[in-house]
Amino acid sequence: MSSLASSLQHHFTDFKQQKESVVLGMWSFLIQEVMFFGGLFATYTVFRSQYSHAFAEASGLLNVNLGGVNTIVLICSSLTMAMAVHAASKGKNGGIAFWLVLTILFGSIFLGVKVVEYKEKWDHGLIPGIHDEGLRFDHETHQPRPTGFWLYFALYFAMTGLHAIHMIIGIPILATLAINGLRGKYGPEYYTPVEMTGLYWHFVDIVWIFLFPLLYLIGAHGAH
Amino acid sequence: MDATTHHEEHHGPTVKMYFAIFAALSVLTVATVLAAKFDFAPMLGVGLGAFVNNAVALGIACTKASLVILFFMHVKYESKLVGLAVVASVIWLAFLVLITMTDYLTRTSDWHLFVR
Amino acid sequence: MSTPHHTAAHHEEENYLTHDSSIQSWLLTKDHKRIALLYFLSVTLFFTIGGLFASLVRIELLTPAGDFMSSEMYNQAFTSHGVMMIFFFLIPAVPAVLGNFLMPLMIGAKDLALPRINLASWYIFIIGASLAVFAVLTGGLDTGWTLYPPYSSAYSQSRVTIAVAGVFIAGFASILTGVNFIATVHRMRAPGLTWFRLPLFVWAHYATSLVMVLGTPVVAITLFLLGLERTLGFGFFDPAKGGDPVLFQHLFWFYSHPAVYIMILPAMGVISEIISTFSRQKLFGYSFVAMSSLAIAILGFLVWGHHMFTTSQSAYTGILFSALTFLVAIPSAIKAFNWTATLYKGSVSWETPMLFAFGFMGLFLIGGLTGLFLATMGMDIHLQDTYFVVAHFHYVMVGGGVMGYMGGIHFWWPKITGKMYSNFWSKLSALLIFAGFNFTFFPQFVLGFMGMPRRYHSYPEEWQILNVMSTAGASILAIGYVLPAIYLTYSLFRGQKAPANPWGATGLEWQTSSPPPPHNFHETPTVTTEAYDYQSLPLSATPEKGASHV
Amino acid sequence: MGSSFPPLLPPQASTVAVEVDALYALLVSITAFFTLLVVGLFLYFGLKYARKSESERPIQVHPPAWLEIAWSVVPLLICLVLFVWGVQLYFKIYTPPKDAITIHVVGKRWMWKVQHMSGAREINELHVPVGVPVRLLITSEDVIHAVSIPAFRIKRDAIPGTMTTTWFNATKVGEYHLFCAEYCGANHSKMGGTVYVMEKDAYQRWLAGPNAGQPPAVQGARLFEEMNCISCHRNGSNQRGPVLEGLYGKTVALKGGGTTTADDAYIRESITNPTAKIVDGFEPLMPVYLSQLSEEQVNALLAYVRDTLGKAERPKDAPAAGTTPLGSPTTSASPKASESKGR
Repeated sequence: MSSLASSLQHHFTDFKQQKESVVLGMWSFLIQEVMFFGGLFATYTVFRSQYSHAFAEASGLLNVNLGGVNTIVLICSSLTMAMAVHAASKGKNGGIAFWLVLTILFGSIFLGVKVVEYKEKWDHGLIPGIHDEGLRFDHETHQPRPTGFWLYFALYFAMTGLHAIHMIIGIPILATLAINGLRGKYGPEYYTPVEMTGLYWHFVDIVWIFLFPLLYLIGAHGAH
Repeated sequence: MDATTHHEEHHGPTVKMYFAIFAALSVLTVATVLAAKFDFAPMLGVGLGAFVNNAVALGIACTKASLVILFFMHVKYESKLVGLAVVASVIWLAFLVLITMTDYLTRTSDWHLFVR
Repeated sequence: MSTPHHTAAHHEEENYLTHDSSIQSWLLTKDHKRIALLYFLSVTLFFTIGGLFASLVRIELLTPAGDFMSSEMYNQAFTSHGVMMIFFFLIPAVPAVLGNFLMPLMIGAKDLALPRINLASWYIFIIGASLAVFAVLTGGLDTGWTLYPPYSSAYSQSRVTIAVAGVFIAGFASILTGVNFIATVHRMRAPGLTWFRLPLFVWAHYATSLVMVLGTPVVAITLFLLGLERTLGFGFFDPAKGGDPVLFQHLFWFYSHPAVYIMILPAMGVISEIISTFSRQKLFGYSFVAMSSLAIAILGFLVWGHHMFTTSQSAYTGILFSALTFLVAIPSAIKAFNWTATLYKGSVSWETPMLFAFGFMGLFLIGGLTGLFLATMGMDIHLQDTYFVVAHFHYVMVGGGVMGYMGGIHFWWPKITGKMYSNFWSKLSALLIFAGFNFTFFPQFVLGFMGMPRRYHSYPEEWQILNVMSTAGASILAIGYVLPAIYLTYSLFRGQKAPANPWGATGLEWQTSSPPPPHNFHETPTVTTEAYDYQSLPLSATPEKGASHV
Repeated sequence: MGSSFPPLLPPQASTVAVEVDALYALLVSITAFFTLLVVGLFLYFGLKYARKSESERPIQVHPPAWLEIAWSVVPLLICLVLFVWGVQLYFKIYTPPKDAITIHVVGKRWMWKVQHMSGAREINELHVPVGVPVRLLITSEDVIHAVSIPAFRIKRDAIPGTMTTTWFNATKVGEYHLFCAEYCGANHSKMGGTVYVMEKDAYQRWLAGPNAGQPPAVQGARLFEEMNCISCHRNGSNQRGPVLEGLYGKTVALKGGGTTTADDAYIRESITNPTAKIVDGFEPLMPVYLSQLSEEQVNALLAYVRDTLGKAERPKDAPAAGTTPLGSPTTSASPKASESKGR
């Protein structure tokens, strides 16, 4: 319990003030994350409105099944994250570790699928900055790609890449929390780090919830 | 202290609820894929059809995001201030996207064509 | 208690400066006061670097021909001046130095809500700044601080990517400061300190934090996209790939216009404190001034397109931006009038900080009012990208922002260091800065209306006289800025000990000793009155005139 | 050029310059008035109520509500006037009259390349007639530049990939500065020269002088043949692109809904970036010529489509696709098929 008492920082009067301060700080940070991705969503909206056909055509080259599976995987990881926070709030340190390991697992599956998808794009020659020709001309028909096709893939890699970076940052934090959980560092009075990381992880999930329809589904009905 | 704990247990999130939210999110994911594969254009015309397709996709995404924010992220149980923070971020994002779009949707290069 | 008694009583007591003097106690400190000093030293360094580049620019412009240095060097000089001054001096100056030091003190807290985040913010700032300085010193940066593509993405031969990475990283330092202030103001206020009892400095910093948190990430992502464009040719701003260079300007100014308010709002907070203290009047229209800070912070986000009236931006959008820009004039006017009215029937003392506040009033008014020229669409076409714009933003950001910063440093110097500085030299410095500033930048308004474009290495001969005036003024300004470095440093060693409350001010920060103890207050204060309650200020709390000065 | 010493106003040499200067005078007066008012009051109060003793505790003044309202509303009203005047002037400066002559200006580091419709060309100089409205169509080959002529009080960015417009009606014969106002690199301050405002007959003589050349519309016609544009854009059995005769200024229905006006910027975009906007009823078949054409050649094609084809009669049997009003039914069959049937 002494480790618990030392987790109250000197400048707070009690745990309640500490928790409320940190929660508000975390939410302020998440607001900046919204605006950070917001710049990308604004760019997306501008070019999608200008080149809607090119975007639909390019989107048709994504693998909707993999994207859909990944969406479910990420929702699973959100659930396990929520369960980890729940376990922490009940003081179940073993539960924290269990659910966090599951979260890490789902997160890793997501990233693994992402690697497979990126590899597909590489094989099809659709990576901006590397495959200029593939983005300008269709391999088979040798017809020029419509304007905006390039920008779609630039946006696809910028958005999913930045999203993946957020997950890659999150996983080691989750691992640290799991170890700390096993060491009994948290209790029902103090589990703020688990809760804050949970907020971050759910936020990353929300970004994907928007990326999936905006990137994968806009060409779905055109292709069928 | 006892009173607060009791209060939280009474109104706080439960395991059952977490799994219910998870189920809802999964169902909505399937729904958005199916809705996207359905083309509204033949039914409603090209312009309106595309609009409906987009509106359905974004509507489902917003619903899913709201579920995550309210329940997984506990905003439903936090102070009003946190709710305000969420709303503010949405408003500011709207400032950025919508005002920028007013430019791209109304650009007109050559005014003299409009002088009568 | 009288002043000598006060200092004697606390003579033995350790303060935040003396309680531990090891190097790691400074570099790993979580004390907001020490972090403020770390920021103070850093921004002073970057101000000096930026100032040196400014003098290169002014020397080059003494003659119409570009004969002092090559045009490439000149372009690097004004770019480095802008990048250093804006991202590494003006944006952190008041919030990260004075705000960091004073926010917990003013609200009766022991520290900011997130002290580790606060220290992290300084390190992030230093990493970003080091990258930018590295870029500036090796190969330079020649894009202008606005970094417009396609020049910055495809044509510039200079170290754009590294400099952009530096600014990107430093942006997160600013975000973390904002996050910290928001959590602190909401959660750390002393008992009884309700929102409408807060000093206006706190209100101003709260509004600034909103801008930092909501705006900075947008420029971060914009610079990230610019980096992708430059290194991998992603094409967002490249018309050959369907992109639009004007989109960069939208995203850039979405932050960089509100960034002006990051520079000016905290300075306005400083001015509110100074004017109230040295008039012994509660600030006139307190709640109007507090709300006007929030109004400026919010409206400031809706006006960015006024930087783009001459681009291909839609005229309709231009109208919207013009209208919203004019609305910002209202809260600014409310502030200026209320500050002036505070002096009415007050007890006005013209100490050094008050002189800086006076300078702020004069310069900020001109800066703000010339903003009306640029908000007026038909007028802006002629003035856009000329020296009129240069003069306007220097009046706002230097005349307003830096004057406020200097005023704040002089106002709280006794609190920060526990030492009083020379009355004579500080007043001389205030006057030199005011005179030198006007001498430097007023001719630039005329040059701008004459049509002289900004960022010009050479210019037609008929404009030489005005440019010579400007450079002459700049040398006076430089003396004005060098003087404080001398007499403030001198005061550290030879200055008289400062009492807890040398100016007879009312804020909580004046109720603790100078310098404050490591945890600010021995007992958490309880607040029972509104801000600026001079009636209940004990007479003995104010020293007799002259007693506290060298 | 301005020789008064020290100069305070650039020469007033266009019709809008007078109006801009009037607005400027109003703005300067407002600035001077409020600066003097506030600074004067600050000093007056500061001296009148200067502290007399350290123990002085002035009576707290409570502001009347009407005062706060007054100093919010008065600036608002002033701003309203400035806003309306500014918008009105903005449209005036950026709306060329219909009878304006057209001059193409292309920015390239670090020069302004000017094409007159008679065929005369010049670099870093601009010769224009006095008393004639002149429309500048501005674009850039590399980075963003800005055409700035202070004596006319006009400025407009030259943006790669886009065409922008401004215009002026010069009122005084003389020589004036031409600048690049948007930072563009090493020789930014050297990018510019002189605007020569000439009497009309002198201008005509200058056009016919050593700078004369083939008119852009004629060059454009040749390019139109050489690049085989004609094979797709001619009304007939091989037609795969929209008919261009009489197109200029018309409303064009686009594939996927929406319309656009066939103005200079649209035609320019259709040449350089043909798949950006596809005319309803056509397929995106046109190759990208961007890398093969200089901006001046694009301008020549544009001049041909605008001035020669644009004024020509639209062929009676040309397909309706492309320029139909919104909402009218369009056939899904390719125009080529329907056309060959019609013949």
